[in-house]
Formats: sequence, C-alpha cells, structure tokens
Amino acid sequence: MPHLKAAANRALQFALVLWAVVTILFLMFRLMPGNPMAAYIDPTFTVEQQQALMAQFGLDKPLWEQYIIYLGNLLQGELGQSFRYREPVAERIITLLPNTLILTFSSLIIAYAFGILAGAYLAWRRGSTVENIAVPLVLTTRSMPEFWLGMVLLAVFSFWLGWFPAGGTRSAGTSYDSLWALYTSGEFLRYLTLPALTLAIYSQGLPLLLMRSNMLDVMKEDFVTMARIKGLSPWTVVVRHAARNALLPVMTSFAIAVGYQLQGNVVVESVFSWPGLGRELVNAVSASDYPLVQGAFLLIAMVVILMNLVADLLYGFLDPRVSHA
Amino acid sequence: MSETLLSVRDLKVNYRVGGGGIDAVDGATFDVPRGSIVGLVGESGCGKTTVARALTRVMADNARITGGQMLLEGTDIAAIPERQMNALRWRDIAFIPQSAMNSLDPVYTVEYQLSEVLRRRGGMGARQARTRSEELFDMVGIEKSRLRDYPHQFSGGMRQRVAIALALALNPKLVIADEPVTALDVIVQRQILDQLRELQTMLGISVILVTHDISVVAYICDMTVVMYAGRIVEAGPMKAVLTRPSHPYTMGLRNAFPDLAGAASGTLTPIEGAPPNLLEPPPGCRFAPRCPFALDICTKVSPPLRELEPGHRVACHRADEAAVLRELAAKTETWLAHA
Amino acid sequence: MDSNETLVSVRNAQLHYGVGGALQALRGRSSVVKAVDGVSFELKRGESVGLLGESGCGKTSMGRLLLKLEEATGGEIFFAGQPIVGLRGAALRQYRAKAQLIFQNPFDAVNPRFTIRATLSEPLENAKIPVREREGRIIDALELVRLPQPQQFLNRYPHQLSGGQLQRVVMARALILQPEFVVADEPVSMLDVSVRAGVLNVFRDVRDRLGLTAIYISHDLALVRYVCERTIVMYLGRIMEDGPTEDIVHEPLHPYTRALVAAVPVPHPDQSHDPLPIGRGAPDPRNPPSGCVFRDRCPYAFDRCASEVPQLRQAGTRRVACHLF
Amino acid sequence: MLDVASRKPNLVARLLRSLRLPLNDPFALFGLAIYVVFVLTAICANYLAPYDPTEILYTPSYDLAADLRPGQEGFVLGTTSLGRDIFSQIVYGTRSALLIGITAAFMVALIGSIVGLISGYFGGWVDALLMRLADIAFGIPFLPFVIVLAAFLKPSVWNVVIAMALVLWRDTARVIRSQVLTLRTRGYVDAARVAGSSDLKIILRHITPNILPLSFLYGSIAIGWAILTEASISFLGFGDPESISWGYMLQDAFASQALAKQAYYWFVPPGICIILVVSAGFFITRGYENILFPKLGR
Repeated sequence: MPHLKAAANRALQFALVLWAVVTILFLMFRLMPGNPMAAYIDPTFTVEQQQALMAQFGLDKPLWEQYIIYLGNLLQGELGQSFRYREPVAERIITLLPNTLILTFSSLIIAYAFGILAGAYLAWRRGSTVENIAVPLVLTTRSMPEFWLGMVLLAVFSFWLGWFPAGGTRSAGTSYDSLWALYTSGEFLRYLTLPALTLAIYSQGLPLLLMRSNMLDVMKEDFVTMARIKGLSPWTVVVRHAARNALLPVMTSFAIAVGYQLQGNVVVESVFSWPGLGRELVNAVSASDYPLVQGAFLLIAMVVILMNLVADLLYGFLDPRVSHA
Repeated sequence: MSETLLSVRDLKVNYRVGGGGIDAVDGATFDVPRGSIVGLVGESGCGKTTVARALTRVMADNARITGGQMLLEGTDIAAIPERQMNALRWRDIAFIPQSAMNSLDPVYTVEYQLSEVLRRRGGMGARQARTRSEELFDMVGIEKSRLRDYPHQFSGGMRQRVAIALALALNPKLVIADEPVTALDVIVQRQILDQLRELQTMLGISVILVTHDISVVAYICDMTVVMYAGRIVEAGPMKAVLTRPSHPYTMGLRNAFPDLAGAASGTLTPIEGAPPNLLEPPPGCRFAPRCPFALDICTKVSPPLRELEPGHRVACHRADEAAVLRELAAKTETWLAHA
Repeated sequence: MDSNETLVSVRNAQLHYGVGGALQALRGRSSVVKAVDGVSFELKRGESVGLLGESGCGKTSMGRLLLKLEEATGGEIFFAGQPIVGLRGAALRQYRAKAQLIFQNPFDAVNPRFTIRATLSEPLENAKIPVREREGRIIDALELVRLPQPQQFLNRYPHQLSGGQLQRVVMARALILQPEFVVADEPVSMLDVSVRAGVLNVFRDVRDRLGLTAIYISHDLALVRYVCERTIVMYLGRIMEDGPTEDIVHEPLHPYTRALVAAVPVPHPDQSHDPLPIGRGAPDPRNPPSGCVFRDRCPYAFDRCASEVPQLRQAGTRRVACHLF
Repeated sequence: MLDVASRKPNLVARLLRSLRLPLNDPFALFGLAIYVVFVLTAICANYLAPYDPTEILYTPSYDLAADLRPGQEGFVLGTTSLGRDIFSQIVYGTRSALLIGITAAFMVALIGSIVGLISGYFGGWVDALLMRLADIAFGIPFLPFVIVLAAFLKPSVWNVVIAMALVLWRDTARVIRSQVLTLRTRGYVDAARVAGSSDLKIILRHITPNILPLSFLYGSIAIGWAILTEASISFLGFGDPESISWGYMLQDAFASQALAKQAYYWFVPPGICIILVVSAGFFITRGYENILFPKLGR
C-alpha cells in the first residue's frame, strides 16, 4: 500500500513540474524582445490565416487570458502553424520523435551494456594496471564534445574508409511506406551506426563509473563477506550478490540518462543530419520559426520530465527495501 | 573420537599496514572441547575477532596467517589449500555475524538465502531445501510464513534468529559467533542466548562465542579464553577463571564490570592507561605498563602460558602468587596507587 | 538554593513524528510514531535520575526535548518555574547556559576539524566571555574532568585523542559554563569497559561537587544504579515505573521492570537461568497496542489492560503505571 | 599519539586543507599542469598568437593562404579555407573557453551550494519549495534551453553563463543538500546548538567547511559542462561571431567540408584542447570516483 501512495505522490510532482516548464516556455515566448505576436504569426501569412491564428491564440488579449487559451490549446495538442512548413507543428514533431527516440535508446543500450560489464570488471581488477589506464580513458570520453567525436568518426569511417553513409536515415530517393519498414530495413542500420556509436562512446562513461564505484562499495558489505564464509563460489558471490546490488542505482540512472542523452542528440543529429527533434529545434531557431521552436522544445522537455518520473518509480520498484517498506 | 574438536596452537595473524605490519594475534593457543561453548573475551583491538575470522580463512585483504596451527579433528585448517578449506566452509565451520542487519543480502528474501546455502552447499533439491528451511525456522522460533519476507522487515532480535538458522543449516561441527548479542537490548539478548544454549546442547555442536562482556561469558560459556593486545593471558573453565581470576588483567576487568547482584555502593575501579600500540608492541608482558603488580622481569620477558590447575592456564610471571594478588586487586587503592 | 526546590518539571510531554509527507496525511491514515507519549515527572535541585529503557523507548527523545534539540508536540516542560517549550532568543540562550548535554559518541560530538581549544571556546564565545579569560576557564574545565596536563591537549585534534580522553573533553565542554542541569545520554556506552569506570567516576565526582541536577540516560541498569539513586523505567514512549533505584533493583513492581531486572547478566557464574516472565514479540512504535502499551507481552495482562491506559499511581516508595496496583 | 605542531596552523593552510586537494596524486598534478598551461596561454594570447585569428592571410607570393597543411609557409598548424591561421585561433579560443568555463562554474557552484545549504539545513517547507524548484530545473533540457535562449537574446558569449546559472545549479544543490542532511544529524551540530551557537554560526563554522570539497568538485565538473556547452552552441551557429572559440573553429571546419578534405589538422586540435581542459577539471578533484549522477538520495 505505501508503494502506491509514493507512486501517486511522484505522479503529482510530475504534473507540477510539467505545468511549470510549460508556463516558463509560455512566458519566455511572450516576454521575448520585439513583437510578441511573432510567437505565432509570420508576416508572410495571408491576412485570413493571421486573423485565424490571432483568434485561435487570443494574441490580442491580455497576457493571462492568452495563457488560459494557450493551456487549453496545449491539452488538445494545438501548437500553432510552422512558419516554414505551413503545417501544424504538432503533427511535424510527432513524426520526428521516433527518429530521436531510436537514436537515443539504441546508443544508450550499447553504452549501458558495455558500461555495466566494463565497470564490474574494473571494480574486480581494482588497483591493477588495467584500471589505471581504463579509468582516465573513460574520463576522456566524458570530456569529449559529442559533435566533435561525430566529426572525427565521419571523417575516418565515412569520408576516408567509406564504410558508412555521411548522414540522414536512408539513401536519397528510396521511400518506405512506414517508419517500421524503414527501421527494419537492413540499410537503415548502416545509417544508424555512426551517430549511435558517437552517442554511445560519450554516454558509456556514466554507467561504467557508476557500476564500478557501486561494486567497490558493495564488495565491502558484510553480506558479501558472509557469502564467501558460506563457501559460495566466487562467481555466485560477485555476480549474484555484489553485482545484483550494485546494479540497482545503475538501472535507475538509465531513465535519467535518456533525459540527458536527448540534449546530446541536438548536436549529434545536426552533425549526421539525422531528421530528429534535436536537429528540427536547431533549424527552427535558425529560421526563427517560433511555433516550431516551442513545439520541439516542449516535446523534448516532456520526455525528459517523464524519464525523471520513470527513474523515481524504477528506484522504488527495483529496491525491495522501498517496495516492501 | 578425541575429546577436543579444535586445538589452536601458537596462531599468528599479521595485518600489512603501510610499510610494516601489525601482529594482531601473536601466538594464540587454546582448545575447543567437543560439544561446549568457549567464550573468547577481551576489549576492542585485542585480536578476538581476528582469531574468529582466521578460523574461517576469509579475512581482510591485508591480513595473513603467519604462524601456528588450527587443528580441526586433526586437519590443520591454517595450512590446507583453499579448495579443501572451501569444502569445510559452512558444512563443518559456520559463522554468526554481529549485526545480522547488513550480513543478509537486502535484495533477496530470507528463504532464497537459506535455500542458496542448502542447495549449493548442502546439495539438496528444491523441495528438500524448502522443508529443511521450515524446520530451521521452527527451531529458532520464527513462523514459517515469514520465510518470504526480506531482511529489512525483521527486527534486530528476529534477524539474529535468522542468522542462527542460517548457521545451523548444514549441521556444522563448529559455530563461531562474533559478538552475536552485542547490538541487542538486554531482554532480547537473554532470549537469544537461551536459544543458542538450547540448540547447542540439543545438536551437540561446539560454539566459539566472541564477546567483550564478561557477564555474557558468565551466563552461557563453559570455557573462557581472555585475550589482551593479541595474546592469550588466561584460559580455562569459566567458573575457575571468573571466580579465581589469576591474571591481573582478568582481575582488573572483573572490577570494571558493574555487578547488579553486588552491593549498591560498590565502587567501579578503572584500569588506567590504554592498550599498547601494536605497531611497536612493548617487550615482555604487554599488560605490564598498566599492571599494578608488574616486576622488572615483566617488562623484559613475555610470560609463557603455565598450567595452575588442570585446564586453567595463565600467562603471568607471578601466577603462583595469584591468590595474594587477587586479594590486593579487589581493593580500589591498588589500581589507583598505580595510576 | 534550597535543596527541595523543584528545578525541572515535565507535564504530559509528547513528541509525535508524522511518518510520510503531508500528502499522505491527506489521503490515508498517516502513521504517527509516538516517540514520547505523555511523560510526567519532576526533579528536585541536586537530584540525579536514571532514565532507563531499551532502544526505541523514547529516553533519548525525552533528553532532546529537555535540551530543546527537539520541540515538544504536546504537554509542558518547566525549568526553575519557566516554561521552555517555545522559548526563543535571549531567554533561550540563557537557558542554554544553564542546561547542558553530554553526548553518547565522543568521536561524533566534536567537530573533527576543530582543535580541542576551539571546541571548548565555542560555548565561551556564545556566552560572550572576554577572550583573555577563556584560556584559563578551558584549563580549569579540563582539570575538573581530571584530564592530566590539559595544556598538551589544546592544539590537538579529536582523532589524536583516545575515546576516554575525548569523552572527558565533551564533559568539560558541557560543564565550562557551570550549568545547573546536565543530561548525559549513555556517556560511556561507546567506551571500552576498563575505561568506562574512569569516566563514570569523574561524572559522579563532578556532579556531587557542583551540586548538579542530572539525568543519566542508559539501557544498562547496572550503570544507572552506580550513578543515580532514583530511576525512571520507560517503554514505548511511556513511564512504566519511577522510584528509588535500590527498590527497583531488589523488588521491581511493574511486570516490564521485573523482566528487565531479571534479564541483566552478572559477571560471575552463579546466576539464574530460568526463562523471563515476558512474551517474545518486539515493541513496534508505529502501532503500539491499545490501553497499556506493554500488555501484548505482559504475562499478567487482563481485559482492563486493553481498554484503559494505566495512569502512574503511588505504590509504596514508587509510582507505577499498571492495573495490578 | 603523534604530536601536532604546537603553532596554530594559519588560515590559508587550514582553508587549503579543508578543500582536501589530493596534490600528491599524479592525476591531480597532471590536471593542475594542464590548467596552468591553458590559463597562461589565455592571459598572454596576444603574444603567443603570431597572427590575428580573424585576419585573412596571404602567402609571400600574394595568393590566399587557404587550406595550407601544417608547416607550409610557416603556419604551425596550417590555415583554414578562408586563409586564417589555425594556431592563432586555438590560442585565442583558450581565452573564451576559460572565461566562460570559470564564470559559469563559479555561478553554478555558488548558487547550488547556497540552495543546498539552506534547504538541507532548515528543511520543512523551505526544503520542499527549493527542491521542487530543483525538480523543475531538472525538467528543463539544458542544451535545448540554451538554444532557445539564443533565439531571443542576441548571440553572445554570456548566453551560456546565464543559462547555466538559471538551470545547472540543480545538480550541485541536490548533492550539497544530501550532504548537509547527513551533517545536520552529526553530534557536533547538536553540541553547537546546545552550546548556544546560532543557526548562522553553525552553518558557517560547522557545516560549510565540510561541504567545500564537494562544491569545489561540482564547480570543476561545471567548468567542463560550460566549455562543452559553449562549444556545442558555437558549433550550431549560435555562438558569438566576434569572439573566436574552439566551437566556432569546429563549425567553420564542418561548414567548409574539412571532413571531406580530410583536414584533420584543422578540426582535431580544437577538440583535443577541449578534452584536455575539461578532463583536467575531473583529474584535479579526482572527481572520477564520484563523477556520476548525484546519488539518488531523496
């Protein structure tokens, strides 16, 4: 029973944070220097379109009234018209979301698989030369600008060796009737490899260091010593007891890492011209396409906030000391 | 089978610290008769826990057995290879930790941790392990339904009962309990000690009880081994050692313990000073600097363990004057004059 | 300073913790832990009382209430006739100079970064004692607690002292402003047995010389007996029995006190091994039994114990909270 | 007992020791060396750089010194497609990187520590309010936020600093808060209260010295974040056009097809500089032991 109460509590916090970010976004765009109307109306729109948008978003009304309308529109998914593409912002960003998510999750899965195994291994080989080389190396990957790493991989594997395409998600001219068809086509993997690898190299540092430091802590615990005194095999002691406990916080950090990774995507998608939300946001800002900027930012923020909530719930769910309080 | 289950002969354990090393145990010799409870008593840093952990051969990374023998029914478990030693673990030698709170894995149910030992170490099948687990919980007085609970759902006393059940899982010959009741309140402590005694006599196992509390030794132990600064200063039947202490340290310890049954205005006499720094231990008897009866020889030659009466051994140059020293030690001025 | 003046008077003191946030209170019965649940007693000037009980019985919380480290959630506490609940500002500072606490863990009670001189001058600074007088008062305080050649300790750091020495410094800090009332919370439980006697003797000697009114909190009846001529036995936040220590040791009245006295082992072979007159269960502060909180473990419990909370009543030389009397 | 120097250690020694800088550790020394080199470079950039980083250069035979390989025509690291000296750009880039890095890190560490201290020490509704603010800050994706800021404010070096001060205090605050929560339960804090010390005095004398190492650690992490963020922002074209930064160099190289031209001498050195400065921060504080997320201690 207490577990449900905690979950409800967290969900309430989720709604509160989401509402706050939405409000911040609203204020930022309304209080921006220059003409607040520009937040939704581009001079090149036809007069009728301008009137329609003016009414729809109550741009001539006082601020707080606009805010109420804004929230109302938001709930119905109404985010206004993109200046450049002349189509509803909502539809456009929804279609781009899967590209970003597949890039984020594929790279994170590689990063976490490698990080957890390497972290556990490094903890086991505490104080060895392997550790003295590996840990600084990992730190360097944490100090690397992701887009620069992308540039180097592109220069080597694409332009020099030609193993991988230079960008995008499919060769020019080919078309797929659905996203699923695209994602499952063999060719797509060749496009996904470099950007996913770039993000994976950067983000594997976190699970690796987290797993390593947790393992070192857990190995000192009494129940690990007791496992050895019981005569259990080293494998059982290290994997079944030490790693199982050390894994707990690493798994919860996965959800938060998705939030952080979404930020990394912004630049990596630009380097690999990967049609995701990040690149869309960058192009929209360059083109001062404000409704699209709002929409893209909002969707990224929602995924980040959702992931923070998932991390909380995961933490409670995974650790019996919380779930069976 | 011989009357003694385990005899420890001149055991030495060294901790590597920085450049040098500390002889935390510097030549411990004592026997554990079959089917008896031996109290290993001493203050913090005297080496009692090091002896207990040495018997399991699972010690801190920087600790090594550097001398002596530990003969368990003739096998020297100080010397046998790791594989052979591991075969003995939990089947012959089991261990009860001080606070069971973090000695049980928090993410597994108690039943999982019991059956893990019964199946992996005891070779039992799933069903057989199940019935044995229930039997063990009955023995220690916990309802079977609680097998499915996690360690954090048990109170301090209940967790200690789980630890006892775990230790008795494979009917070991020897159970080493490292301060099993220190972290418990006095009523629960009494109930756990009674249970430990009851199970010990029923199963006929030998127990080494490591503690700093003489009253606990008086309550439950058959034999007593008193340690100070890595050495054994006195050992023998509990009644003899506690009623006729023959080493000044044992005498001093007894004065320092408040006695509820004693007179109200009894004064508590401290032993002034502090245990020696084992990095550079003083020559001769290590208790000499704090001992009110120390002679010149005490600071030069370390006294060997000599037998005063059958089974009652003392490491003190003035052991034969024990009766006289005991009278003097009972008076507070003896210790204060020395301070 | 006539000796039968009541210095400390506690009337129905309560300290309840709401477990779980306010939101939980909104939705369901928020489980409240009653650490101190209606405790009343009085202390004459110069009197020493032992507060005895097992962990979780509320003895430490009672000590913290008296020293205003926790704010009582019910009842009143008077010091020399003045109410201390809700005391603030200058009046609180004055009270602080008169009432002091000796801590359980000497290694935790002194800031590891402070020299012994800095540790002892903090109370002097707060009491605005002129700088030139401080060194002298520090030396006097250290001599009072019988620390040999105090001068050599002033520039040392806590980790360079033994447990016994550090506990003497903690005592010196508590006594440096000549308080009237001292609470000692298990002051020797962290020390080796051979060192305990020394610290206890200092405490007894100083208390008698300065005529202090003292409360000695402990779970060890034998130690309480050595220090205080009166003892209050607590269980699950309530007083079970209050009276002269010798009577309680030799002729305990309340069933819980009987079990407590019978359970204490003595350091010589001939002691009784017969089972304790008490049920097994552990006290659970979250949902204590109705009526008398001890009834679920009491061998003499009868129906009235469940329906009516036993009040402290006079029984010979003692006060007992039990329907048997 | 080992004897201690009788003279009372002076303030500076105590302050340094309270930061617990592990100067005997090879990594920390390596990190410190990198910082020293880059700070010196930043200070005397105009002496070290042979040319003005934005000046279009010509070879002695008057044709555009474009796309020259390192060593050609005396250009240590070669030139860009526009004929500008890469080495000079790197030297001047140090200036903006450190300027932004240190100011942003100072802001983040300061705000985070203060929020963490107050909410950790006082608890109650103050704690709840500040931590909800932190949750909201955690809900804002940082880089996208900086980009959206760039849409309004005219591009400038300080956008990153403002954005970090507004958002990135969140990590430091949460970590400092959990540290303060443990410190608050320590005996010596209760002892100070019983000794009559005021809350402010307790915070300054007992709590703050113990959290300094942690805020210094998160300060150094923030330096890394600031430099990486500035580089990303400039790379995306929202950087400050007047000031030359490593991010701008990479954007310039990327836009001029340096990858296709395999002009590694152009885009690899700025990346290496960023890695050196950012990793120096980690090494100095040996932060790598806990370079991870703030432990999810609620």
